[in-house]
Amino acid sequence: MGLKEFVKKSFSKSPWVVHYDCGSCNGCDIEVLACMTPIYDMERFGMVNVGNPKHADILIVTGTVNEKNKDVLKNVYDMMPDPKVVVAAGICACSGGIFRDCYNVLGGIDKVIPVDVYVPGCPAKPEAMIDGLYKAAQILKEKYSRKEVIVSAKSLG
Amino acid sequence: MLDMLKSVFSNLSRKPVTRMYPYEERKPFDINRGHLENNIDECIFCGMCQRVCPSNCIKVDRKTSVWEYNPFECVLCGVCVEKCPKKCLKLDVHYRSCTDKKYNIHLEKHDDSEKAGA
Amino acid sequence: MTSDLVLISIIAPIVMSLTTITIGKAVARKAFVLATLLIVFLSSLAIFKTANLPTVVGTSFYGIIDKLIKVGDYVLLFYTLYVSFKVKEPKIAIFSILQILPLAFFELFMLKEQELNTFYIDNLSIIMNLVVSVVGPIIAVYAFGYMDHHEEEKKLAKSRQSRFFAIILLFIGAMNGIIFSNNLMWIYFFWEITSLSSFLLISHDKTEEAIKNASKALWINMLGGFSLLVGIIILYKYTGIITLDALLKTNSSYILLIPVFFMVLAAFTKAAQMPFQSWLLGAMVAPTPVSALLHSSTMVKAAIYLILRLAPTFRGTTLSGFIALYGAFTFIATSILALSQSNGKKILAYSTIANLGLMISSIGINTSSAITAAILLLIFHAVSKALLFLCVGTIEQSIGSRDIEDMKGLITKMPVTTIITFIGILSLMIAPFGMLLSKWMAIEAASRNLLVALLLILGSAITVMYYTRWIGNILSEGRNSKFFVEKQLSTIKFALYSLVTIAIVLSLAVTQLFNAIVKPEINMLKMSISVKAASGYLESNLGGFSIYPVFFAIGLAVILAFLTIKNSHDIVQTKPYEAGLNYDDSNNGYDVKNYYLPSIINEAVMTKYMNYISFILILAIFGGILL
Amino acid sequence: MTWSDYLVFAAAVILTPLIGGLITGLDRKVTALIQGRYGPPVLQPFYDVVKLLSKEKMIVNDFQIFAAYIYLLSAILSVGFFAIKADLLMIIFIMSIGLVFYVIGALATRSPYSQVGAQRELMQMLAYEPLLIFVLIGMYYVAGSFNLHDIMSHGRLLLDLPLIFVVLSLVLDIKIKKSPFDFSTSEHAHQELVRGILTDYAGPYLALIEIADWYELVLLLAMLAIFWSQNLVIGALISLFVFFLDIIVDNISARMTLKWMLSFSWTIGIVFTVVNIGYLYFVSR
Amino acid sequence: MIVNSREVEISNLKSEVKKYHDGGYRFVTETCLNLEDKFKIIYTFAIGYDLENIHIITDGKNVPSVSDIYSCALAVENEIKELFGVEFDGLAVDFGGDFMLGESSPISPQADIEIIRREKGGKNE
Amino acid sequence: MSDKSTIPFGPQHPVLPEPIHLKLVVEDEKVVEAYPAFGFVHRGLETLAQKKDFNQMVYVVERVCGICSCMHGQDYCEAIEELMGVQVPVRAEYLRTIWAELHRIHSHLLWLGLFADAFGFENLFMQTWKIREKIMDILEATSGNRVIISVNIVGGVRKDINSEQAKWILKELDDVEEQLKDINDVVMNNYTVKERTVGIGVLTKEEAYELGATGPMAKGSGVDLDLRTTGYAAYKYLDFEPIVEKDGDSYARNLVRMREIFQSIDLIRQALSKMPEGDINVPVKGNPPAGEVISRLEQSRGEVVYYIKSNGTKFLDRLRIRTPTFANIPALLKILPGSQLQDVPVLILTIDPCISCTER
Repeated sequence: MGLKEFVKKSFSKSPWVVHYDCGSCNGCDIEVLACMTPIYDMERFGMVNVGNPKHADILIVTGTVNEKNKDVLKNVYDMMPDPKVVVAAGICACSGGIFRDCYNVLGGIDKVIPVDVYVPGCPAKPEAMIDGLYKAAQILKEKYSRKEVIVSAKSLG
Repeated sequence: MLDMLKSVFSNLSRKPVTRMYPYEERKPFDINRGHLENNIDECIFCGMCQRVCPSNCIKVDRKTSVWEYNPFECVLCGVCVEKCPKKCLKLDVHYRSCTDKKYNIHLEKHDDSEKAGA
Repeated sequence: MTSDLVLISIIAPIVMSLTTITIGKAVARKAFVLATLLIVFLSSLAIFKTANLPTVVGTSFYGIIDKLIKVGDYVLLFYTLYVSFKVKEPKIAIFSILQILPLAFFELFMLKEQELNTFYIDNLSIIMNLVVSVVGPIIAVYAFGYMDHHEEEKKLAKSRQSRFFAIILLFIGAMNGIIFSNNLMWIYFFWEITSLSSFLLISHDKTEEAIKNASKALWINMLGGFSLLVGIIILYKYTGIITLDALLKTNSSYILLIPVFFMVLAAFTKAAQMPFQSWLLGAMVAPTPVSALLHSSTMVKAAIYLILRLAPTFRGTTLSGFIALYGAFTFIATSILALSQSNGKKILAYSTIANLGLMISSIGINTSSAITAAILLLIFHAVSKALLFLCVGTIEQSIGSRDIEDMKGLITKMPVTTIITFIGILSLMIAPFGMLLSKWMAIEAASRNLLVALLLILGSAITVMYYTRWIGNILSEGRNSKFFVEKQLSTIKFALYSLVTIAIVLSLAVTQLFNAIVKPEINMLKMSISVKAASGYLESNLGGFSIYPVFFAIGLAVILAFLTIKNSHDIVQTKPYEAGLNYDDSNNGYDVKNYYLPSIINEAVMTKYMNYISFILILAIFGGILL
Repeated sequence: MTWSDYLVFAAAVILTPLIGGLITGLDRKVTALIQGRYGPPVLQPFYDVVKLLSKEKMIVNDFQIFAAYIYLLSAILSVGFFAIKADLLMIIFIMSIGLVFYVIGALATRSPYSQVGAQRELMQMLAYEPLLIFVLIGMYYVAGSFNLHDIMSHGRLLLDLPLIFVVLSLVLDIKIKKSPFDFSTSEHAHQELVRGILTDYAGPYLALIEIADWYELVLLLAMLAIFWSQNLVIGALISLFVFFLDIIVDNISARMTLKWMLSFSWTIGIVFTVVNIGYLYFVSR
Repeated sequence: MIVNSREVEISNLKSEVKKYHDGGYRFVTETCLNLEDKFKIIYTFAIGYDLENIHIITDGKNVPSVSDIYSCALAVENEIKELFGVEFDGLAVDFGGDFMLGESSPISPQADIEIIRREKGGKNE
Repeated sequence: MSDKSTIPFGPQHPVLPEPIHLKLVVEDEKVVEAYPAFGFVHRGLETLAQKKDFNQMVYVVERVCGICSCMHGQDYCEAIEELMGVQVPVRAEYLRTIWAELHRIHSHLLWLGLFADAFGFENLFMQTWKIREKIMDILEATSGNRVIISVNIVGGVRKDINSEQAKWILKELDDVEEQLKDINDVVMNNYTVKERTVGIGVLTKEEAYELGATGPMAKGSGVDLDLRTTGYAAYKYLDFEPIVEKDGDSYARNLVRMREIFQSIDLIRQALSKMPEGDINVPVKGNPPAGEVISRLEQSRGEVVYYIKSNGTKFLDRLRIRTPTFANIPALLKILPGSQLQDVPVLILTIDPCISCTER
C-alpha cells in the first residue's frame, strides 16, 4: 500500500466526531452518546467524540436550528478544518421535524450549513447513526481525495 | 478505589459486549417503528392519515390520487397506521437508511411508481 | 600598567561623576557620560587583555588614596547620619553610629599603618569587572532615553538627570573599587558607597514611597556594612590580616570562620537574602535602569563576589553546608513568592533574589563544579536580568503598566520589544541557554546534599512556571491581531539589541567562556577541575551537557516554522475556540488571568514565616562555626 | 560522539514513534476491552496522526506552529540523547524545553480553555518535573553519576530503588494524562476544559504534538525499563506492566482535583525519595 | 387539578405573596395567559402536595416582581418578560432579553398583543 | 490578587451535550459568579397547542424532552383526561406506571453515566450505559421505539405488555439489578468518586425549599417531596416510601438517584405482578370542555407541572409546562459560586439538567 493510499485510508479509518446539540429534545443526543458506549462502540471505526470542532472531521448535529443557536452552529462549523462532513441526525436536524412551525425555529440545519448526510428517524436509532457516520467517513475520504486532485492540478498549472 | 476492579477483570475475562453492527445485525423487535410504507394499491386517498398526523408530513391529494410523504419530517408515531381505514399504511421494522439528499416519497396510483424528488 | 588601568577604571568614573553633577546641558552631559562609560569599558577590556593573572599589584598612589578613603569613610557615615534625620529613620542613625564608633576605635587604636599592595586581580575580578563595565554602560546608555521619557512623564520643571548620571558613574567606580581592592578597609568603603548610591537612586523620584523604600534599603545595607566592619575588625584583631591576598593564603581555622561569618552576613544583606529581602523589593520604585544596574546585575553581585572570594576559607566546613542550605532555602522561598506576583518588576526582583540564593547555595556546596556553576550563573544572570529589566522598563513606558496581566497581546503592540523580552525570559529558564546550563551544573553538584538538591529542584520547577506564563501573556494575540510598527529610541534599541546579542552569544560560546575565564579561576583556587568543556560539550565527572544540538533543534524549529508560514498558502486562521460563542467586541469576550494561587500563597503571611525560618538558618550558619 | 552513536541516535529517532504509536494503540485497545468494548484497531493512532497531518492547516496564531515544532524536536532530541546514553539530567532539561513551548503555544491563543489548560499544565509540570529529577538523584546515589551509561552498568536498580521506581511510575501516570491526573487535557475530551491545552491546536500541529507525546511516552517507559538494565527485555516487560497498571488505575478512578494532585505527588515524591535514599545511605553501607 | 384561582389586585400582590411565603409555601410557578388585550398571570404556590393559585390581571406594564420574596421567581419572570413582553418592576436580575430569545428571534412571540419592544443590546451581564 | 477570569461554559461543550451557556467568573479556579444564558434550545412549542389539536399535542409534548418523554405525555394526558372527566382503565394506569418507572431507571442511568464522565470516570460511564441498554431494549420491545416511545394517548395507552414480555422484563430487571449493585458500590464507596462528590455543592434543606428545588435535588437536601405519594396513575396501588437523604451535597443526590433506581425496579416488579387484565384505553369523544387544569407528576428530575387552558375547541388555548430543571436552575446558580472550576461539570450534572425541558 502506497503512502497516498494509506493517507486516504486513514481518513475513512479515523473520523473524529464533534457533536453539537442544536436544540434537540435529547432523544437523538442520547442516541449519539449511545453510539460511543460498549454496545455500539463507534471507536471500532476510529470514531472518537472529541468535543472540539478544531479537532473534528465530522460534525454531527441533532435538533432544530433556532434563532439563537444558528450563530453557534455556524461558528462550530467554521472552526473545523477541511475536509469536513456534516451529519444531520434525526428529523429535527434534517428539516425541523415536528417543531418546524414553531416561532423560534428556522428549520433544518441545512438552512445554515451544508449537510452531507441526512439520518432520518425520531430519534434516529444508534444503528442508523452508525450507518450515517460510516457513510460520512466515506464522504470524508472522498472529499480529501477530491481536494488532493485539485491541489495537484493547481501545482501543475 | 478498588471497587471498580471487579468489573475491570470481569470485562477483561469476557468477550466485549459490542454488537458488531454493521457486520452482524440484530434482529429487530417486531413492533419496531422503523419506517412508514404505503401499499398504494389499496389506498383510497381518504386523507385520514393527513389529518391525524401530528407532524403534518403526509399530503394526500384525492383528485390526482397522490400520496406524498416526507420521511424527514415524520416522527414515526404510528398514529396514521392506527387510523388508516384500509390498513394499507404499515410501519416496517427496519429504519430508513441515511442519504445525502432529502427526498419526498411521492406515490401515485396510476403508474405505481416511486419517484424521488427533493 | 595594569595597576594604572585599574586605577583609571576606579577613579575616572568617580571624578567624572563629580564633574557631571555640574553640567546642566543635556547634550553636553550625555556626551560627557558617554565618554566616561567608554573609558570604563575600554579600560576593562585592556585589563582583561593585558593582565597577568592572578596578580597583586601596588601603586604609587596608595598612600593618598588610603588617606582619602579614611576621610571618606567618616564623610560617608556622617552623611548617612544626616540622611537619617532627614528621612526620620532612626535605624539608619543607629547603624551609622554603630559604625562610626568602632571604625574610629579601630583606625585610631588598632590599625597599624603599613604600605600594602593596592589591587588584587584575578579572574574573578576580571569577570566582575567585565560584567560591570559591559552591562553597566549599556544600561547607562539605555537610561539616556529612558530618563528623558521618565521626566516627561513626571513633568519635572528642572531636570535632575545630572544628579542621576553622576550617581550612576559614582556607583560604577565604586563597584570597580570593590572588585579590585586588596585592602579590606577599601572594600568596606566602596561597599558603603554602593549602599549610599543605591539609597540616592531609589529615592530619585522623591515620592513618599520612594523615600520610605530608599531608607529601608539604606538601613538594611548599613546593617550589612556594620557586619562587614565587625568582620574586618575581628579578623584583624585575631590574625592581623587586613588584605585579601593574605586572607586567602591562610589556612582555614575556626578563628577565621567568625569574621568570615560576619562578612558573609554582610553579603547576605547586600544580596537581599531571605530575612533582608524587603529592601530589594522596595527598590523597585526606582527608575528601571537603576533596578537593572544596581538591583539585579551588578551591586547585588558584589555580595556574590564577596562570598566567592571567601569560599576557600570555609571550604569543607559545616558552615559551608549551612550556607548551601540557606541559599537553597532562599531560592525556593522567593520562587514561591514570585509565583504569587503579577507585577512584572516584582517578579524580576523575587527571581533576582532567588537566583542570588542559588548562587550562594552553589558557593556553599563549594566543589569545583559548584563554584563553576556559581560563576557562570553570575555572568548569565547579570546579562539576562539586566535585559529583562530594561524590557519591562520599555514596556512600562509604552503601555503604562508593569503588570503582566496588562501585557496580554503585547506582541501586536510592540513586536520587537516582545520578541526581545521573550528571548530574555527564555535565556533565564530553558535549557541551551547559560542560566539553565549553570543550573544543571548546580543541581548535579548539589545532588550529594539531598536536602539542598530537593529545594533547588522544586525551586527550579517553580521558576519555570512563573516565567512561562509571563511569556504566554506577552505572546498571546489580541482579538484584532493587527501588528503595529514599533518605534524605539536609538539608545533603547542599542541597549536591548546589544544585551540580547550578548545573552545569546555567551550561551552559544559557553565552552569558550568557561575555558577562557572560569577555568583559570578554579585552577587558581587550587581545586581539582572536574568540569571539562570543549566544542559545546560540558562534561563533569557526574555527567555531560551538549549545547549545540539543542540550539540546532531550536534553530531547526524556527526555520521549519518560518518555512511553513511562508510557503503554505493554505494556512487558515480562525478564531479561538470559545465553546461556540465568539464575541467580536472585546468587552464581552472571555479573559483568563494567570493563576496566582492566593488561597495557598499569601505574600504577607508567607514572608513572615519564611523570614523566621531563614533567621533560624542564619543562626544555624553561625552555629556551623562551632561544629 | 562516534559514528555508531549517530547511527543509534538516528535509529532511536525513527523507531520511537512507531513503538510509541503501537503502545498508544494497545493502550486504547486494552482500555476498550476493560470497558467491555471491542475497541479500535491497534494501528488506530497511526491513522489518526496521518489523517491529522493531511488536514487543513488551521491556526489561531502563528506562534502555535513554532511551539508545536519545538515540542516535537525537543522530544526527538531527548529520545536521541537517551539512546546514546547521555546525561539523564540533560535529557530531562531538554524535554522541559518542549513542554515550556507547548504551554506557551497554548497560552498564546486567546481561547479561555486553552489558557486555563495551560495554567493547569504548568501546575502539572510543577507536580512531575521535580519528581523526575528526584528519580535521577536516586539513580545518582546508586550509580554515582548522571550518565545513563554508568547508571545502566549498575544492572538492577529496582532492588536498590523500589520506592524511586514507584515515584517514576507516578510520573508516568501524570505524564500520560490519565485519571486521576488528566487535568490539562484528557484523552476523550469530556472534561470541563474540552481538550484543555490542546483546544486550539488543530490539524497537522495537533499531529506533531501527538507524535511528540509518543516520544515522551517511550522515553518514560525506557526510563522505567532501565531499572532492570541487566536484561532489558525484562526491563521492558516491567515498564509495560507499569503502563498496564496505569491503564487499570485510569479505569477505576475519577479525575481528582489539581490541589490534590500537587500535594499527593509532592508528598509521595519527597517522602519516597528521602526514605529510599536514606535507606541506601544508612542501611546499605 | 382543576384550577380555581383567586383574583388579587396588583397593589395587593406583594403582600399576598408575602403571606404565602411566611406561611411556608413553596413557589411553584407563574403562568402568563393572553386575555384579549390584557394578560393574566397565575401564581402557583404549594404547601406539601397541595397547590394554591392566585392571579392578577394586568395590561402588561409595571407588574411588581415577586423575585425579592421568592428569589426563584426570577427565572420565570424573566421568561414571561421575554415571551410576553410583560414588564416587571424590581426584577432581582434582569437578563435584558438574553434569557430565552436570540437577537433575531421574534419579539414577545407568545403574546397576542405586543406591548413593548425588546431593547437590543441592553444586556445586564 | 483580585484578577478575575471569565470562562465560557457551553453552548457547545463535550461535558454538557445540551446547549446551555454559563459565563463563569473565576478567581484562579474558584468560581465567583455564574451568569447563565439559555435559549439555545428554545423552540416555543407551547404555542404549537394553538396549531395542532389536543390529540396531536401528545406527540409534541413527548418531544419536550427525549429522556422523560413518556412522563411528559402521561402528564399531559392526565391533564386532558381530568379536564374531560375521562377515567382510564386500571391496566392502562399500571402500564403508564411501568413505562414511567422504566424511564426513571433509564434517565437515572443516563445521568449517572454523564455524571461519571463529568468527573473523568470513563469506565463508570461505559458500564452504566452498558446496563442502560438493557432498559432501552425493554422499551424498544414493548413500545417499538427506543427513546421516544409514544405510548400515551388521551384515554389510556396504545401498547400492551403481554405476560410473556412481562416475564422477560422481570428477567432482564434481575440482570440489571445484579449489575447495578456493583456500580452502586463504586458510586458509594470509591475513594475518588467520594472525593469529587462529598461536600461538593451543598444545598441546605432551607435553601432547597426556598429556591423551589424539586426531585432528587430537593430529596438530597432532606426535603420530603415525592409526588408519587399523591397516588396518581397506579402508584396508589403500589407500596413504596419516598427516598430522602439529608446531607444536601452531590454525594447525597447521587445516593438518592441510585436508591431510586432500585426502588423503580421494585416498583416495576410490583406493578407487573399486580397488573389486572383489561382494556388499555377508552375511546375519547369530543373536545375538552373550557376550563383550566393543572396536573403534576414526579419525573426523574422532579416535579413537572402542566397547566392547560381549554376553550372548548379541539385546539387548546394555552399549554404551559413548568419543568423540574427550570425549578432547579436557581438552586444550581446558588451552589455554583464558591466551587472550583473542575467541580462545575459535577455541579451542573448534579441537578441532572434537561435543558430542552427548561426551554421547551
